[in-house]
Amino acid sequence: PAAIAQARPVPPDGGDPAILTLPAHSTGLGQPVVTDGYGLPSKYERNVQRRQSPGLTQTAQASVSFAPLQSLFGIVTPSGLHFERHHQGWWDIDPSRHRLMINGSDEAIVRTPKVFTMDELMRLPSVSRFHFIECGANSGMEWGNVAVPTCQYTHGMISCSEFTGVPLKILLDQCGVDYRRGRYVLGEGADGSSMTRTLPMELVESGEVLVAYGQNGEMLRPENGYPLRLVVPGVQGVSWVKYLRRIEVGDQPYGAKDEVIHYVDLMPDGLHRQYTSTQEVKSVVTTPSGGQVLLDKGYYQISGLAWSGRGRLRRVDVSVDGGRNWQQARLQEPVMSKCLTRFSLDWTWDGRPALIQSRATDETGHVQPTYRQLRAVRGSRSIYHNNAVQTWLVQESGEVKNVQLS
Amino acid sequence: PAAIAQARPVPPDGGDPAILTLPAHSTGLGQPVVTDGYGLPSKYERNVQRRQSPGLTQTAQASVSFAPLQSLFGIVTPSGLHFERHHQGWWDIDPSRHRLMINGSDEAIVRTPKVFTMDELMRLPSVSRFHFIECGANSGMEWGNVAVPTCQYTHGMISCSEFTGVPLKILLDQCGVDYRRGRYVLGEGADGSSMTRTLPMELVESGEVLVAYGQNGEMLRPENGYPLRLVVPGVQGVSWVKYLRRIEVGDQPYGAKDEVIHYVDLMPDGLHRQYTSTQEVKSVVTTPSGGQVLLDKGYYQISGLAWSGRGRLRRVDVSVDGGRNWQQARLQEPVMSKCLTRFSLDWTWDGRPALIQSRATDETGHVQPTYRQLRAVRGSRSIYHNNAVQTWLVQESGEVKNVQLS
Amino acid sequence: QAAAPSAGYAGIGRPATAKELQAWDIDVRPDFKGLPKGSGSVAKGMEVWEGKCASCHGIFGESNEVFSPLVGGTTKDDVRTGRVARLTDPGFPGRTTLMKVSSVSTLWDYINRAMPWNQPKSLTVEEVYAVTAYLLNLGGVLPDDYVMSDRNIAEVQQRLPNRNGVTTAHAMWPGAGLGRAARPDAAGVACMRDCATEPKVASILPDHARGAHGNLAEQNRLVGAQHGVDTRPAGAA
Amino acid sequence: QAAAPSAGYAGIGRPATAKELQAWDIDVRPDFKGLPKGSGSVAKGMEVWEGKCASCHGIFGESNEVFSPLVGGTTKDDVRTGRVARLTDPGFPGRTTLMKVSSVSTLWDYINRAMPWNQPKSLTVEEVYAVTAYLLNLGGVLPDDYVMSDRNIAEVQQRLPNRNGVTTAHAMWPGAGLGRAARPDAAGVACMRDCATEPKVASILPDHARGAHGNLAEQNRLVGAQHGVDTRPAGAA
Ligand code: HEC
Ligand code: HEC
Ligand SMILES: [Ca+2]
Ligand SMILES: [Ca+2]
Ligand SMILES: [Ca+2]
Ligand SMILES: [Ca+2]
Ligand SMILES: [Ca+2]
Ligand SMILES: [Ca+2]
Ligand SMILES: [Co+2]
Ligand SMILES: [Co+2]
Repeated sequence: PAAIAQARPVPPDGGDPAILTLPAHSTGLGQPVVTDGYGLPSKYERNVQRRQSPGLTQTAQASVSFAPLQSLFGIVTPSGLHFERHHQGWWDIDPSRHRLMINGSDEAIVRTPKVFTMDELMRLPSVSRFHFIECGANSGMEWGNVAVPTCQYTHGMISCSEFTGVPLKILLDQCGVDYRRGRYVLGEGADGSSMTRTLPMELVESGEVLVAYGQNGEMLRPENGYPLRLVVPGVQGVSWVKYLRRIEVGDQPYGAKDEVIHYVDLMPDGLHRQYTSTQEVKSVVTTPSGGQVLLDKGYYQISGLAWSGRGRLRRVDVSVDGGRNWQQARLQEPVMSKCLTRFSLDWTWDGRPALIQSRATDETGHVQPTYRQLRAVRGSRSIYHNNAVQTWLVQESGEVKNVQLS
Repeated sequence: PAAIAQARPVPPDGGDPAILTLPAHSTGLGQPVVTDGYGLPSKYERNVQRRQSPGLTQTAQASVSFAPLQSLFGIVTPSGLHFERHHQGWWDIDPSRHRLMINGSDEAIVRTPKVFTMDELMRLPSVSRFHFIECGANSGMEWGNVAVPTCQYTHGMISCSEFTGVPLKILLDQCGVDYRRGRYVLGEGADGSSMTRTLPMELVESGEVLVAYGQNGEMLRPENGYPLRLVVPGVQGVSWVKYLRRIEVGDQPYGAKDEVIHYVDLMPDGLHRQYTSTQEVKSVVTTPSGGQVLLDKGYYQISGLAWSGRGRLRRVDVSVDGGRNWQQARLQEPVMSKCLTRFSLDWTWDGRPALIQSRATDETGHVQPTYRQLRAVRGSRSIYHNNAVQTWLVQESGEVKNVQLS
Repeated sequence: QAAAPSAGYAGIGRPATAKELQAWDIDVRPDFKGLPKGSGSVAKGMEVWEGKCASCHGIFGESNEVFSPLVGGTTKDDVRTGRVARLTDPGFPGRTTLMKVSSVSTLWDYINRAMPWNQPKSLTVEEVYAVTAYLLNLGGVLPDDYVMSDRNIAEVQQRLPNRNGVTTAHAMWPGAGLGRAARPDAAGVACMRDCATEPKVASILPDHARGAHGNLAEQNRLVGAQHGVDTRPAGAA
Repeated sequence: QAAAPSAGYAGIGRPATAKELQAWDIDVRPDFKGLPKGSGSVAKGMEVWEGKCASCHGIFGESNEVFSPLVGGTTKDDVRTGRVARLTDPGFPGRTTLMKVSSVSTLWDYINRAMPWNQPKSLTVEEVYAVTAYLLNLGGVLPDDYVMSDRNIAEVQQRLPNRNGVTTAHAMWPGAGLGRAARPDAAGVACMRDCATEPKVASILPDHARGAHGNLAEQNRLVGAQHGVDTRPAGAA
């Protein structure tokens, strides 16, 4: 194993030089306040970055970057490390010129189509809620077999933020909607792809769907849809339309490119499932995880993230023997609906190979499947919605490898 | 009032040019993923910065910068905007050379003094919790009368993060502590000031005090104590020792500079209160707030932040007539202990002068005092622990001014 | 019937004008609601394609350079049945756009809003009809002399190779209108002890691919209970 | 008695050595636990002060240039009573360090760990004794010929002007050891209707100070329900 940065063994002169020789920061004067009006992480944290997976896409504007889950704590994803998914590149849009239009698929469905400015939207009643956003294609590279080395690449198309925005229902009510006929809602972006996706009106009526401008206390980041995006808790990221410019209420689903050609799940019988939107119960151990090396035998805190698009987590179990035996993990409060939950379990590594897994159960009682259970139903060509149990092999060397079990 | 960015009145050619003329971002190709491995806010958000209050301190290394509360949403403070308080400047410390020492004030109190590396600390069981940190001097400039124009300066020495770290109790148990005699705990920093502060062992025993390395999912920022700081929920920020290098368990308080010369509260009888540590129940309306101008009459969502160092908030009331009449505000879930809670209230501005206030009550039943109630007990020379009700005057022009009532 | 607009937030937002709606309400649905009147020929489509599309998608729509192939993998028989036979073959490598698309409106709508990729929304209505027709012609769906229009697009729909190849019989639509399954179809078992599992490693990252994502030591922070493993090739400094 | 170290996390952390404890365990408590043996004279202290301190704190410790004055505001009578009389006068403007400090250990400890500000921890033990004595001499607490040491520091404590001027009788210490009040001393009233308040504005930011913090329009974001008010002086562009 790689050397642990430790004060032992004690050098012959009776102490750790990092203690005996006072460092410059203990004997000098540091930097002033507001060195940066907007601060940044330590220079020693430069390894913690979002990254592309080489070869996954042919261009970088219709592509993905993955959040470094192996280096994150708690449940909030720093906005600078939020995963990215663009279809036609990202933009930094002037918010004073951005508009939101609301209309109907015919004149009877929405009585008064309207236009809103950001100033106006930000006057309306807003809420702030913690939710995860996961791309429907997260873990997609792993459907067939092991393809990538770390949890950044296996699971890093997920992030979690405190979002702030106006419940879409409030905006629709402003325009006068026929909720009996208008059971489908189209979101449309302002970027080149002008991304469209259909949502069920039920989700809007629940009050959960937000027209959001805030993320982790500040405005959305440009990469994540500044100045306006949809927040659709529990639903795959592609529906959280960025650079939101228009909402249409209709009496039929819209058959958008990303619900007819992509974000469709190929089943073993050759049929494509369309409108598969919910992100089902899922979890992953992030520490220790693939591509890491344990520094020593002894105590470790196994820790990871769990989530479900159907509500709160009920429990997470962890196995260190590849699923033969399980122990119930601690869930870190607060456990919120359609939000990441951090779990942990004490573990003492005896130096022998171990197979670490986590298995989440949500409040509906849905238990996360193994690869065998998942493939028995869906085959291995779905691309989307892989929520199988992840296995990490801890080798005797301390190195952790991504594996799949038979 | 300043003009609202609006699509109305509709220009003669039948539409808003921001709609009729498609913008470049709707007709072109945007930026690639990982333009920044660590992303930043929009260039249109440059006004949202932490700032110094001119003349407050004579140097910038023993000083303060204030978080821009007027521009923040929800409860999480973006780490780049976290308020700063340095005594001898900030440092970016190499975490692989940082050590934590634990010892006793005599040999009987701690049986085995120990040294830990960051690698070792990060192996131990950690928890992640949302807490506010407020400087004891927050609102200190306003004890006597109105001094500063915006809530950034009146209340901006507060921030709220998800902190991750090891409960200090776990570390003490590793060393063997005489908890009967050892009722006081010293925290000591590694910076030039080597800041020291005494904590009561009761807080450590509660499990709440953390030796923290994580903040909002990533490592602490250098300005906030990277790589290690104390997290002491409910207690003023000066006790959350940054760049933490040492913990000592003792049988007496330590009489540190910042508990004997500063962070002491002068009472009307000329006595200084020492060891005033708890941040009592407090709140502030952040929107609308001082230095802003309302764009129009009509609906607004009054919104603000409330907190208490004694636990959860029970309720927040809002007045728009200077405290004659109050309405109960909505509290945004989750309402967590020793954490910011966002509250909101619907309000329709009729264009006449209004006096907006908020008044928080915590789970112990402690009600936030008015200036009159606070000064009746503490006078106006305490400097620290001003938790009085804040009043904003909305003038007919729409401009919001900081005022104090008689 | 549509409710009256709520007056709760009077003065916030204003009615959209007809011109504004025309500028932005561009979506086209599977029932062709939203489709502008017009037409375009395969011949004209070839012109558009070769001028504005082929550089990225290849002269026959088969390029994998900037995106996966649009055309290929469908047969005359698929056009007849509306099911792409190759989708049942787990051995078939990629999936082209034409193998998946089940509604022709989707092609029309998407090309109209998003293509050419670097100049979206620059095509005329005729060009969109024409180039959509040409794409389908490249895929063997439409004959060389076809002129596609708002009047015959429903017929074109009836030729799409995968028009019958889709389903919403699943539990993942969070509304009542689509999706007919009540419960998730793939679920684990909450066993805790001696579970019926053979923990045999069936797939492991091959050694040669261990470094395909760069040096993992540089993808973990410098301190922590675990460090990143050094995956530089042997001999690298 | 100290519990045995818990063995739960064996191998994580190791015993500190005597040398390490000596290097870092530098705190000095009010009961002088931690105070190194040694001494220093007022005369020597003047040398240290003028060489290493006066540039920031002023030749008499009264400068307000980089920090508030250390010396001033105390009287011979205060030295006798241990209460700084001027602290009861609401009209007295600033408060110097010597007006507040109640334990001499605090001065010793802080100068030892943190001063000179730009070279903390550079003083010898003798220098710390000496310059502490000199500061107290400047404040009229110690005579010119005093030699302060670990043996007489308890006497020095008994001369501190504000040694009796402090209390922990409040409810803001979150432990049992200090602070004797059970309930917060300042609290509001949960009145909801027609509360006994005269909402009269007693203090408002004066017009000339409205722009003292810069242009507030630039301290709010560009969009929102409220914008920042333009506080540039009239006539500014
Ligand atoms: C500069 C490169 C470029 C040009 C020119 C271009 N395309 Fe594309 N096209 C792309 C990329 C990249 C995508 C995938 C976008 C995404 O992932 O969202 C795409 C997607 C498509 C799709 C959807 C395919 C699918 O399976 O999602 C169609 C259809 C299409 N293009 C047709 C056209 C037509 C017709 C033209 C010309 C009028 C054209 N393209 C010009 C790069 C280009
Ligand atoms: C380069 C400037 C500088 C020099 C040189 C300097 N000081 Fe200071 N001193 C400061 C500043 C600034 C503070 C306030 C630090 C803070 O706010 O935490 C301070 C604080 C103090 C305090 C605490 C006062 C209080 O009320 O908190 C004492 C005592 C003190 N200095 C003594 C000394 C002595 C003795 C020396 C020389 C041996 C010295 N200083 C040299 C700048 C200086
Ligand atoms: Ca439409
Ligand atoms: Ca996505
Ligand atoms: Ca000590
Ligand atoms: Ca502070
Ligand atoms: Ca290292
Ligand atoms: Ca503007
Ligand atoms: Co290390
Ligand atoms: Co505006």
